[in-house]
Amino acid sequence: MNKILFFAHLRDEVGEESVQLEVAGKTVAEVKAIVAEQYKVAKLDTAMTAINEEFAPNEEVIQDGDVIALIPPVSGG
Amino acid sequence: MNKILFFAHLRDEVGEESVQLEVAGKTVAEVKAIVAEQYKVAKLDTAMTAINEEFAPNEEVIQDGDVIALIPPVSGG
Amino acid sequence: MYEIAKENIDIQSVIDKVVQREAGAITTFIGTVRELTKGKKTLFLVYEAYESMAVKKLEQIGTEIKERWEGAEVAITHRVGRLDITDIAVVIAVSTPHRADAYEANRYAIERIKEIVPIWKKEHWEDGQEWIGNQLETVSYPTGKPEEGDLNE
Amino acid sequence: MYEIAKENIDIQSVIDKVVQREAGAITTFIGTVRELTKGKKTLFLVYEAYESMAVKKLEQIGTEIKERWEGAEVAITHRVGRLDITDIAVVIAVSTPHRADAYEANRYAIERIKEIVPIWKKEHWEDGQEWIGNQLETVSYPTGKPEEGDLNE
Repeated sequence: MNKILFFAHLRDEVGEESVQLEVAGKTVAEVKAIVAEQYKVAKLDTAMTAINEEFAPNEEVIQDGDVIALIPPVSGG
Repeated sequence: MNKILFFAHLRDEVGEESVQLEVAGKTVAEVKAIVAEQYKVAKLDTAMTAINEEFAPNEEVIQDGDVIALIPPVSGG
Repeated sequence: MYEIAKENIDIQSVIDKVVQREAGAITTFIGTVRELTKGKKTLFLVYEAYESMAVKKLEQIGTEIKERWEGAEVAITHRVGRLDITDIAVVIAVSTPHRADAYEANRYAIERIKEIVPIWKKEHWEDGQEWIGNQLETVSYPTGKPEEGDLNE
Repeated sequence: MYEIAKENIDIQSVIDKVVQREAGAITTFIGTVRELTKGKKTLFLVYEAYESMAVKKLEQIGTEIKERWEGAEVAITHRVGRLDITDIAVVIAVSTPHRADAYEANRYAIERIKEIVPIWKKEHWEDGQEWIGNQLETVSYPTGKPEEGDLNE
């Protein structure tokens, strides 16, 4: 299983801080598509993705147990 | 009369914080020459001059009562 | 050296972390909550962070700075939670042997924070609220949800 | 807003002077006494000022900044007397609505201080002492007295 974390406006839209999904073997891009479909969030094109707290490209393949974070454009500072 | 102030290495050379000189009517350049001669300080070419706490050019004429400061290149900050 | 803070940031304590005998210059950047942005009056802000990752990314920025500016020391603390006008959102302290580096390295730190550190701010006004969309303050989600136009940029 | 201090400078108190609701950024520059300059070990420094004029020149720098960077607030405190390694010689705080200005205006302040503010530093080493000759640290008087070569530069 994989934990998917949501932040900022994505959290507001999903209504959850995190969900559990079985996405091992899928790419980051595929996970984004699944999340967009399953939780009715608007396109995730501008969101970056982190796997285990490190930014990951759309082609990267998820391993079982990986923690995935969907990261909207940041606005700290 | 005019009060002449010395700072940093000029103060060390003259051995005084200030002296009284009668220099009304003379230019800044003339005052520098008088000081260099009278107090045996090495050339004052790199020193700036302030009259009454404002930088003054070499041609400016001293008025009676003006306070004159000889200001070596500064090194604050 | 790199922290996410839930309470007021004490500036001096961030500066203290970068004091070094080899440093002639310390610069700090203090990001504060501004009342007016493009003529609109902010009531307060809420900052949210992906904390564990945010700390790692702040560390990464520190490492990048030390590689680029020799002898630099860096400390960064970023606030989360609710902040009122003039409250401190972030403090960046950089010490270097020479002053030009201290300015440049500090500036680099704030620009990188706005690029890679997972922290988000939600602005609250009298007539609404929104998550601010990116570090350059050019993209925002006015309704609290992104709209087509925003996301296609 | 502009002071010559005979005791330790409290950084926070300088920053407090420039806090404003319109500011999103505050930068500070803290000049500290560095142990090594060009490989030579400094024991301590003594700063001397033409105090009344120095305060006026700091005020002038503040005025110049406000003319160039809209909405800027500026506070500067410069120390005089004996300073040990890591002691603070100067604190410059600048607040502006936007961050780029806060860095640029602050940098401008320190460069101007080194040009026009009548303050001098004397470095003390194990084997001697000298008045440092100018703000760019290119001219100095190694014997405590200027020599022909120095003054003809």
